[in-house]
Amino acid sequence: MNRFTVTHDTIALDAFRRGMDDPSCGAYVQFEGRVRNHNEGQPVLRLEYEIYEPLAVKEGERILDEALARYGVEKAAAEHRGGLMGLEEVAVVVGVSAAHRDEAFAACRYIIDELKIRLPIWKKEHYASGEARWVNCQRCASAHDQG
Amino acid sequence: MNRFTVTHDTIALDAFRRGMDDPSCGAYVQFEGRVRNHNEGQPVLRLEYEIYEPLAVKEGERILDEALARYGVEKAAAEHRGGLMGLEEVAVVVGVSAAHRDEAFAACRYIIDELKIRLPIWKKEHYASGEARWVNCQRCASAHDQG
Amino acid sequence: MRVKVRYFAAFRDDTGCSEEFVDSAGSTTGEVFEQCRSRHQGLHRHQASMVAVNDEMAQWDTPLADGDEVLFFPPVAGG
Amino acid sequence: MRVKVRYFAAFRDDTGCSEEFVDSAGSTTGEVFEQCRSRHQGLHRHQASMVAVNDEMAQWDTPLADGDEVLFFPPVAGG
Repeated sequence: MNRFTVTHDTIALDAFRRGMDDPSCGAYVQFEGRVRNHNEGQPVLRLEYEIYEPLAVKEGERILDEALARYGVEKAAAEHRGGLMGLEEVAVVVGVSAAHRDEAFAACRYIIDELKIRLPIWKKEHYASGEARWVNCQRCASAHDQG
Repeated sequence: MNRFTVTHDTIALDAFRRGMDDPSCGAYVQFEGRVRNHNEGQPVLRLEYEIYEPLAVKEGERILDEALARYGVEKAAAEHRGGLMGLEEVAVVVGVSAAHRDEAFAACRYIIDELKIRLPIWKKEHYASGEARWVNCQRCASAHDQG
Repeated sequence: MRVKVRYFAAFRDDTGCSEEFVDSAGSTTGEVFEQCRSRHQGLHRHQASMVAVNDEMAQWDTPLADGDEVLFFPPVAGG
Repeated sequence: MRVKVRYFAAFRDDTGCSEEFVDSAGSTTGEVFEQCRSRHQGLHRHQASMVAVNDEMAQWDTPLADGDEVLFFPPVAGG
């Protein structure tokens, strides 16, 4: 059973959450990354995610395993959408079930932070101006180039 | 429009989340407190929440306002269920929409922590043994009595 | 001074009572609680107990007026 | 040594190419990247660029063997 999945359709949030039920868990935390209508002052019309799936899935599963081991949570899963999507659509969802909320919050945060920096996934923003641009994380953009 | 609500039926999670959509927000964090099948080693069959609604709603709205002001998030809401409920049912849900995930996680965590200690809501656990017991937070139980 | 007192959750079990009227010589929430304790043997004020007056959270030294409604809350569910 | 090189996202735009074969005198991922740079003027190795070999994440000094598939990843979306 894959717990990290890639889809090119609308993420089925209801099915995702049903898969996270666990009778031993008193806490569930879910994070959703959605397409927002602006970035750095520019109006955004839609987003496009390119995903190199074989490695994204492998590394995604690894991150989920790390979260289970590190925080002792019961269940962790994530799904990332690829391709074009419009405003307010969900690009990525992360869910964690745990006995208590401390570890559920911590593990959910860990997973989304690691997914964002370790997975071969690239984001292209399409602006109202008609332009489109690949977007890197700000930390990376501000670092010096090596060559 | 009330953003903190009390219900005595199943919490309508889909409607709750739909109410949190915001085109300016790239991050959504949701916490769900569910009935788990054990507490301190005892098998639990169901939970009962007693809520003093007039004050719970007033104080709940205050906590949501605090979260909006403190973390600068766009939307925050919560719903608490009262009465009897079975295993895996959702007793409380908190949702926060924000431009970025840092403040969405922080605000969601703040809200559930404050709801748990400031709202006039009491929990009774019904055990497999047939017994039932009012449950206090462990911090409170371990503190000395005053009289 | 006559106030209405309401007990919730474990306090209702401890007193066998959900509400009652109290004629009090005391003038604060804490003094009225002590008077209720003398009436109901099982009632104890745990550290995390809370009190409200007329649907607003209050302190244990909040002054009361005739006709006030005083709500005694045992420790909440918390964690 | 002949390896297959694949470019993703901005790297594909920079090179105008999604994959190509490279006959390389070099022996590491970093050396092959330098060779590709000399072929494609627009290609730059930003600090957060990543490299994978045969669908496993690798380093810029990972040794290559004939027939390997080398994947060049520009900085990911992050934040």
